[in-house]
Amino acid sequence: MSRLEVHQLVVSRGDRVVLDGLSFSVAAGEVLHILGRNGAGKTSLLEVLCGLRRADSGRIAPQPETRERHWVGHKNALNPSLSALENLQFWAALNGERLDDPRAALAAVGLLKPQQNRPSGQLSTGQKRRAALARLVAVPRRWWFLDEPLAGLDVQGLALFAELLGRHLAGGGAVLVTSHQPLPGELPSLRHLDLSAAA
Amino acid sequence: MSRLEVHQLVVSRGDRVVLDGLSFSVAAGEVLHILGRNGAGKTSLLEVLCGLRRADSGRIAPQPETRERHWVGHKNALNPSLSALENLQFWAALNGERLDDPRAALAAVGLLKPQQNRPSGQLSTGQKRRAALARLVAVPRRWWFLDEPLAGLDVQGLALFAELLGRHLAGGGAVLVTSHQPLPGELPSLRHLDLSAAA
Amino acid sequence: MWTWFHRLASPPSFYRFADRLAPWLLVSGLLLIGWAVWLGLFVAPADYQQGDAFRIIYVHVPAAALSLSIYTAMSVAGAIALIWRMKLAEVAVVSAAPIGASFTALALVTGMLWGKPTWGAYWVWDARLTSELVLLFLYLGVIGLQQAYSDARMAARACAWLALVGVVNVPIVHYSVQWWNSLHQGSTLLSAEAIANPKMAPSMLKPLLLSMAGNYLFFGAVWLRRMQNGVLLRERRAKWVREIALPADLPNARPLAGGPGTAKRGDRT
Amino acid sequence: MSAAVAVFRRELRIALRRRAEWVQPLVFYGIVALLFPLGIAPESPALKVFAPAIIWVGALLAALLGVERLFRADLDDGSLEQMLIADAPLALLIAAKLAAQWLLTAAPLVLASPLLGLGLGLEPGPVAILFWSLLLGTPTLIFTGGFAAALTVGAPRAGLMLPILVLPLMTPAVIFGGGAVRAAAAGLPPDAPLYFLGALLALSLTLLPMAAAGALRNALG
Amino acid sequence: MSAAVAVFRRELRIALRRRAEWVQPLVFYGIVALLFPLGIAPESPALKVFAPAIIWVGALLAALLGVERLFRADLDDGSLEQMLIADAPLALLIAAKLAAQWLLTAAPLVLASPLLGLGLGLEPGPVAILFWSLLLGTPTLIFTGGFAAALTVGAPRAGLMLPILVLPLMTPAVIFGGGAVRAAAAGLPPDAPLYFLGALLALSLTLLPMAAAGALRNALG
Ligand code: HEM
Ligand SMILES: Nc1ncnc2c1ncn2[C@@H]1O[C@H](COP(=O)(O)OP(=O)(O)OP(=O)(O)O)[C@@H](O)[C@H]1O
Ligand SMILES: Nc1ncnc2c1ncn2[C@@H]1O[C@H](COP(=O)(O)OP(=O)(O)OP(=O)(O)O)[C@@H](O)[C@H]1O
Ligand SMILES: [Mg+2]
Ligand SMILES: [Mg+2]
Repeated sequence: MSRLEVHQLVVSRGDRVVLDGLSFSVAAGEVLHILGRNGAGKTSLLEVLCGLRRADSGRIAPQPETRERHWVGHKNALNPSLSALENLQFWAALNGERLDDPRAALAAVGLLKPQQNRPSGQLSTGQKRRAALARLVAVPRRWWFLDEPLAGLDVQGLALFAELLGRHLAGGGAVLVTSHQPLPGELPSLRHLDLSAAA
Repeated sequence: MSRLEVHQLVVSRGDRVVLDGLSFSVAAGEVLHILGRNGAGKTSLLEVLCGLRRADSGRIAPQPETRERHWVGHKNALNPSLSALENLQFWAALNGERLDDPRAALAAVGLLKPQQNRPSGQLSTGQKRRAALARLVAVPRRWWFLDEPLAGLDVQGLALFAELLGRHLAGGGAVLVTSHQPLPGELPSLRHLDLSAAA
Repeated sequence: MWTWFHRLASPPSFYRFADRLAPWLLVSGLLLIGWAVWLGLFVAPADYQQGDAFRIIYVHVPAAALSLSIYTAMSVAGAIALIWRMKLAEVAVVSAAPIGASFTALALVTGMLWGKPTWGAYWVWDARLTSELVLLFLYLGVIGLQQAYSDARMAARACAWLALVGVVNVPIVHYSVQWWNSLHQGSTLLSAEAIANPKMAPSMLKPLLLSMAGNYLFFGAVWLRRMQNGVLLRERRAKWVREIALPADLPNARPLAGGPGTAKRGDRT
Repeated sequence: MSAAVAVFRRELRIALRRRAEWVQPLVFYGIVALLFPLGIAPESPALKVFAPAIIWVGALLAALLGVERLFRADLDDGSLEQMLIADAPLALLIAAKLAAQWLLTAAPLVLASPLLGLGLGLEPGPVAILFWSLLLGTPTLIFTGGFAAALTVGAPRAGLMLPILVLPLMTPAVIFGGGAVRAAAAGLPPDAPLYFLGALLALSLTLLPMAAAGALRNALG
Repeated sequence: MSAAVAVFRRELRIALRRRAEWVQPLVFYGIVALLFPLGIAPESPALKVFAPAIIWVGALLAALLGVERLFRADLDDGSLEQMLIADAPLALLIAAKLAAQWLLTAAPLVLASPLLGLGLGLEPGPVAILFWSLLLGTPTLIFTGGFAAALTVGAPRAGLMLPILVLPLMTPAVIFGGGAVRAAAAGLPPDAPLYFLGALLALSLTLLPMAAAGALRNALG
């Protein structure tokens, strides 16, 4: 699967229609930067694409398989009692993935030994975000669905993320990402999708 | 009180010292943009200044009075079952403030009627952030302590925030704010405080 | 007096003070207990009703009295910790709890063993017994609460609050025999009136009093030692701790990693 | 004072919006109450003996299940922070929260207790005492629970800590409450235990909110 | 399957972060058992009659208090999302979570029940039946509680259906559990209620995780 096509997607929240017949496609090697006002439906769109939410109608083809996609949402999916390392290992086990070197993955997002082992409830906002992004490094998967991955990252964090992104795209991956700030790094294959409907 | 002085502040989290002898001062009409790597201690500093956390040693003089300061932390302080309007009204009542026109305050941060009345758990990330920032508009107070107020705001949100900030400073207010992105708008009295200790 | 108190409250001077005092308390306490045991088991006559079973009194009563005294002491220390934010008092609260729990358990077990021959049952749901059991749970609550926090200081202060509120149970235990018609016997020893004109035969009373005194001293010694450990652990990054706990001729030695086991005074060689 | 009123009204409003969370404790209380009469032979005199205990333990359960989430939501969404630094005494705000909690979880039980008591075979005299003892005792239960919740809310892994802390602290109220009804059933004057309950009530209404405020500040600082 | 094992081990690890966590359930049951006798006169024979009910109520409480938190934390921190889209059947993951919960909160009760039973004055025969009935019944309680928690965690309105769904599962467990012990105490064969408990157990182990998975998906989707 090297192309994701979305046709006439209709998504509603509560009893309001948020996305009304959205169509677009993303190919391997591309970044789709999803833009839009607060409440435009960016998060809702990603959740539908990941299978976390049902669309009212429309078609997503082919729906990326579980083992082929990464989802990093607003929430970091870190249990506060467990360390960043343990959280990563649990996530891998949950998905039946084997981790060769989880510590290296955490180090790649800038979390050093002390932050790897501390209960993750004791990390700062940006450190938590990094721990969530470490999943992207630890297990290579083709499709990345990222909801505001840059929130809370410092300058060094942005640089690390740019590097990750570059490597992923070079390897033929694809990224669908929301962000209110411009994505960092050189992204030749960057495309924009603007949902700016008023909410 | 038109000047806040901080002397030799020492703050620790767990058993690590995060801020080790920090000194600075902020005057009315100024913006202090607190910078620093993830985990540098920005949030901890603001919490101490607001009286939410105890410093190990050091002096803050004069400690701004409750009725003179605003605190908008990482969390929005919105009960998800209550609407943005109800949350704002509750916050005002909690602080013994009278709101003349709460709806206008919400509209000033871009939340229109439907978003004002919906349970705030059903707002998008950026809409929630706006609802929290509405407190700054609804009740004028001299000192603003803001922890990453821009997180999740869209372009229009940034513009609104810049406007708020400008008006507040013109009125002689002062702002201590953390943010990993540059602050929007023209800020002649902007100063930076870099905490970049490695965590 | 006040300055002396203040100086003592500083961790290093407390540590040294306790270091000198604890051995005396321990030795005198053990001597008194030994003496009491000898008198109680071999010299005192058997009771005309209970025979030799009554001799368990020399363990039961001191343990029971201590179980109440320790909780009271904890709540006093807790109040000091909360009002004056005194670190030493925080340490005092958390280090007393396990000792108190042990004495409470001892009182319960000896009481049960004694109950079988005298009341014919190990356990009845009597007010005195039940409230003593509640006391045990209060102690366990303090211990558990301490472990629930990752920050030692917060944990200790939370325990201090609990100790303060939980102290209402202490008068309930003590007066339960008066407030409810209880199987357990009333206060014949531990009340002002009873101390003025004792009702017990002197040969039985004397070992009891000795044992009481010995147990209190013993408790004092253990408490001080536990507090010393607590202080060391709390202050493990302070210079004075490194001076005490690390050999002076190893300048590159790393500071203690922490953990109760590593913070022993014996590390000094 | 108006801040406390605001807290009180907010609690009621939230509760009305989230009826699901509400029903749950009531359902389980229903199960417990149902279970006892079903558990033994219908006309067993044991039932009568146990009636006050059943009703009192029910009150305790309601208090316990309710206070569990008392501060949790406010902690998670950040409202608690705002309460800590609000321009109103924290103890007062907590007292208002607990008062609302009492109204929502304990008051219905107090009102229903005469019915329950008669249903369980108590005479009208003891039933009246049961009613009064619950009226005096349930606020103590709720306030104690609130204090324990404040102690554990900041703890990362409190586990079963809350019930372990709450139950021993609540026992005095249960002892005196059950005692009053028992005395009445035996034809003795129930004044003494009722006075004790009253004293506990006064103590807990005045002191526990302050203790809870201190505990909360400590847990979050 | 390995995903379920991972969930199981994670639950245990989170719970066992603290030393001596395993003591907690025991303390908890000790306190619950102690509450009832407090409400009545000390040596009343009623105590013996009510002993099974008291122990069963303890189990019920543990089921309620524990599962309440079961999904809440994972929902708040986002782990639940990851479980929903993980490459493993959600029902299996939930079953693993509930099994861990049973091991942590209910198993200690089952093991301690003989002691509690004897302490409350039961004879050895009924105590053995008590043990078996709890062994068969507690998983049903925990699984039902888990289902209830799944229903209430996301969808406020679904909660109103709770009584209808939960009562038929929980009450029988408690009633038959108590019934088996009573039968044994009266010298009657306790098989029938035990079989019934077994049937409930089979039903709840197979169906409830799936129902809970559906409820969760529905609540979050
Ligand atoms: C598990 C059972 C028992 C428990 C929990 C228990 C508990 C206590 C407690 C807490 C005290 C100290 C009260 C105070 O300082 O105010 C005490 C004192 C005492 N107990 Fe027990 N007890 C038990 C069984 C017994 C039995 C079976 C006897 C003997 C018949 C006994 C004889 C005494 C005596 C003589 C005192 C000293 C009372 C005085 O003169 O003040 N206890 N017990
Ligand atoms: N649980 C819900 N129930 C009803 N409506 C909701 C719910 N959650 C979100 N909405 C509404 O759906 C719309 C889309 O929300 P969504 O979170 O997808 O926006 P977004 O584009 O991600 O916004 P942001 O930039 O603020 O993150 C918004 O108008 C929001 O108010
Ligand atoms: N509860 C806690 N216990 C122990 N340490 C903590 C706790 N919370 C935060 N820390 C640590 O304290 C340091 C400062 O955290 P703080 O949240 O103040 O950082 P920050 O500058 O706001 O970072 P960010 O940019 O990621 O928001 C970090 O190293 C963090 O790991
Ligand atoms: Mg969004
Ligand atoms: Mg921060």
